Amino acid sequence: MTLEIIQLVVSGAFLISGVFFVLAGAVGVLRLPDFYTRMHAAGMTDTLGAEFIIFGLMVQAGFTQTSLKLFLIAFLLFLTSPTASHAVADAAHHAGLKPLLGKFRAPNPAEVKANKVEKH
Amino acid sequence: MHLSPVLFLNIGLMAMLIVVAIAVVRMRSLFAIVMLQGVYSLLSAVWFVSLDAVDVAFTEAAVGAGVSTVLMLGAMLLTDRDVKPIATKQKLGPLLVVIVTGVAMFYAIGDMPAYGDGMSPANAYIGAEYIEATKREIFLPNVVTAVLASYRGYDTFGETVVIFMAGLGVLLLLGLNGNAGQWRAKPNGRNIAKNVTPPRKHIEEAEEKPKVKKTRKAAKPRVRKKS
Amino acid sequence: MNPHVILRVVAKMLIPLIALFAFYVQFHGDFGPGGGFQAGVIFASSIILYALIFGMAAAKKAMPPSWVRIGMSLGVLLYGGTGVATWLLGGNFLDYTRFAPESTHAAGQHWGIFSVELGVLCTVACAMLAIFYAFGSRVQDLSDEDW
Amino acid sequence: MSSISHILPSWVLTHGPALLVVLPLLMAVLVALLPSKNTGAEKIAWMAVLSTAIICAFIAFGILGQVVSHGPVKYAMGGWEPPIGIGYYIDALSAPILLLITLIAVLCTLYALPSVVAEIEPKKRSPFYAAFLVSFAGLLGMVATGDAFNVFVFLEVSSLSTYVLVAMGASRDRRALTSAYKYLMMGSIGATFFVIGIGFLYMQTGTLNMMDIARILQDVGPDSRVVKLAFVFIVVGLGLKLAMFPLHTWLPGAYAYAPSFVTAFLAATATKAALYLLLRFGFTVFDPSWTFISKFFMYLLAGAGILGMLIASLQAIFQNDIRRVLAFSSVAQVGYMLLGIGMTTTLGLTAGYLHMLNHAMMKGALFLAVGAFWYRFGITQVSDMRGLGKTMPLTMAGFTIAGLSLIGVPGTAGFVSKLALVRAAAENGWWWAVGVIVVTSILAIIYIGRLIEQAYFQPAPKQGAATVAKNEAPMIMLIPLWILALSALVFGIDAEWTTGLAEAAAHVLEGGPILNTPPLSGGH
Repeated sequence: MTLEIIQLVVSGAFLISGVFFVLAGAVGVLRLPDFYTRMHAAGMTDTLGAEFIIFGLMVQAGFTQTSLKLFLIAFLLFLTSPTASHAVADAAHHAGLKPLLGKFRAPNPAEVKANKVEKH
Repeated sequence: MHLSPVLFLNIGLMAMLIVVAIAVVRMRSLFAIVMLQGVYSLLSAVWFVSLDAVDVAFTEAAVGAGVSTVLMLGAMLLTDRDVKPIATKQKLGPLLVVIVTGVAMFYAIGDMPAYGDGMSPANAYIGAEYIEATKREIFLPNVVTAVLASYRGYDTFGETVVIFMAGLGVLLLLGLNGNAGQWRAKPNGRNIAKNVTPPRKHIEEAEEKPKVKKTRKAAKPRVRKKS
Repeated sequence: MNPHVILRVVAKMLIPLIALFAFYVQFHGDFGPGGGFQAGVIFASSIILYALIFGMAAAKKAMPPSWVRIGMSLGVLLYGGTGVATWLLGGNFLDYTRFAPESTHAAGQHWGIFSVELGVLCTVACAMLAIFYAFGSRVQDLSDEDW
Repeated sequence: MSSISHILPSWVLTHGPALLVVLPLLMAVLVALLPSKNTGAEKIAWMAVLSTAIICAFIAFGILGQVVSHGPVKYAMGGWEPPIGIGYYIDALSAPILLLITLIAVLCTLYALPSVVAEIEPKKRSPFYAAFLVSFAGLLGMVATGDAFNVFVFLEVSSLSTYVLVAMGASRDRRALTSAYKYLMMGSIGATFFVIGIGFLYMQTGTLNMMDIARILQDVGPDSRVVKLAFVFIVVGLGLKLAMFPLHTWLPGAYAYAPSFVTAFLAATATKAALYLLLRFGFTVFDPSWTFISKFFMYLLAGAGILGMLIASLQAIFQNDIRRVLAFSSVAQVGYMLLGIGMTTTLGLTAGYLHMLNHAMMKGALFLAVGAFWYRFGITQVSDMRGLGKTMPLTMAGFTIAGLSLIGVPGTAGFVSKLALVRAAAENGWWWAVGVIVVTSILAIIYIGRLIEQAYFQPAPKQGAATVAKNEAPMIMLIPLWILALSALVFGIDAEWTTGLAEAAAHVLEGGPILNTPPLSGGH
């Protein structure tokens, strides 16, 4: 009895946090200003949101074959979705899409290096 | 009327399918079209799952959304990135065909058996027989495999030949290493025809516009036995 | 440094898994959804992924085009050969029961379905690869702007 | 004929229906495996194709003999009796077409040896032969099967290979590629319509076996809208495949630019197989006595036939490419067959079926001759045919005989079937149809006469100072051409055998739906 309650609570917590991340990702895709930030939000949906939901489902399933399969799916998602986000962002970067920047400019690594060399 | 969540799911999926289909038709960018076709396949795969046709959904996801997207992209890279706009006049004929076909299908809806009707001919007659017979004669849990590979194995043989033929056709037309035919046919005797073909350049311009220029080998001198 | 290092590393991990999954789908087809068609496509996609990440030349080294052509034909031969074997055993074309006529749990059928599905796998995987090779080889290289 | 069924071992006859289709398929795969770099491979491939076609012709003869003497031949694939499994069903309607396809294949293969050398790239020759075998097997499968979905599968097998075969004409004329693409598009739409129709039939009957469908449709009756729609979809889909008049736009391009022996094979067989399917579905699966079907046949099919006869004949007159002339004439000839079928009387059906057989012979001969013109002199245009009567006398004589038969000159096969058609129209009281047949025959005189006039009454062209020397087509091309041309003569003088076959087929069609289905073995 208590085990079932624990199972329910744990899986519920996982599911709720998963849903939270999915929702946050969806809101982010709609609200954020440019491609790269939206990509960040979308990556969140795929990775954290989906992972948490799958973990929740695994807890629900208990020690069965289903949960093993779910674990494999989680593992594959863990590998593929960050890679996919990376590939898309990388492609956009290569295609020359400039991020929308505010006042703060991220220092260009090459320039930073050059500056350091100059200082010494 | 009982409204199940599955009904809403189906309606939602169908609506999305229609939206994607219209988007595919309206798009100009071939890249986007290919991607949307992948989306279309994935959506229909989900829809097939909701219709309990898991095997079909699996195939659709693997073929439609997976491999064919890559193949279409590969084909697209050989041509243009955009579609030329088509004159409205040319669209009218196909539109008419589509409308007539659609209306004809709606016309038949009245006499179709209800969805999921267990007593409909498609479910009650041979379909039920397959489920019974598989238990009795083939001892396989998956009836679909039993029907596909044994009861109607000959059809599957034909389909395998279709796929083989697709591969063979590509091999004939493009060659596995992408060396399309530069070979020109010549009559065996003396050519006395005045205008055999229109100037080659002319046709090729209309047919293909390779974006990536390839060094083309000059046509090899043909070696042919005298006959 | 290669700009696609992340892709390369992840692909190296994934490609064997995808190929393995193809065989799972193939041999589990009797019990769950799946079978030769799906498995063939999945197996082909593992090699296509390899070609996309590591280049066409590497893929052609791993799976030579001449094999593709032969494999495509062998699949149909395996399917048709199963039928011919049933002919030789005195049955109708594709009558698998002839493989084990005494069996009480339709072992002949199981053998027949197994061999036939293997033929489908072979043809589908190789035909998909043939189409991919034919299209992919005409473009000299997939440049970055093509993504 | 029965003597051939005695020669063949009984095993071959029992398994003949399956062997007829499976043998070319497996041979195709083996031919595709031949190494492409080796020049000897193409000879081996050709031998394999020829021997396969000959064996298939013998089997088809044997099956025809069996059908004539013992009635329909059945075969259960995989040992599963239909409707559970796929059944082959060959009766007097399909057996002559099987024989026709196999014989034409034998003749075209003979012809192919030199013609493929001239037209196809060396390393592509053995896969090309493989594609031809697949197309051949697909056509046989379409005709032999008794299962509605299996028809679709083999329709795909044959169509897909045909598109490739047509596109292979690109090494001669680049327009082959666009024609093949057009054919692919139209053919795919046709196949889709056909399979939608089959889907509706399955929805209504729950089975895919043709005889079983026919049996259940008798219970369902003609009022179901699903059945009506299924019928319309199937007819439109097959109409695209058989180049019924408004749906024929793919045909001229495909025939004009394909390699010559492919054109001859397609013109003689592909549309015939599709027409057979129309007969099979229209008369023996659906019930032609239902009002909407008989009305459909009478108005739409005969109407399309008449329009096709008139318009395509007119179009043929104004073509400059010889093969386009013949292609439009093919559309017109399909119109004759549809007119005969549209009458739905015994005489009309006999005439339509007879014209189908005769047309295969004469169109095959014509296209083979045109291929020989190209082979020797590179001729594709009508204006270039000048003096062919002197430079290629034997080939041109074969062409002329087949052309006269196409016009319908007495003493040729074309005359026999046109006369039968006129008789059937007269019996039906369709005097306007008789008029149209006469008018289109006059049009045929014009478009064929134009070609013959160029060849015989114009001087041979000069190249440099001398006139072009006589250069006859090689013997291996002449033999099939003359066999077809002579058969067009022989069956014009003694039409007993072909008419007998056509009458037997019409008898099957008249019998209406074929219902003799064994009940299911299970608990139903």
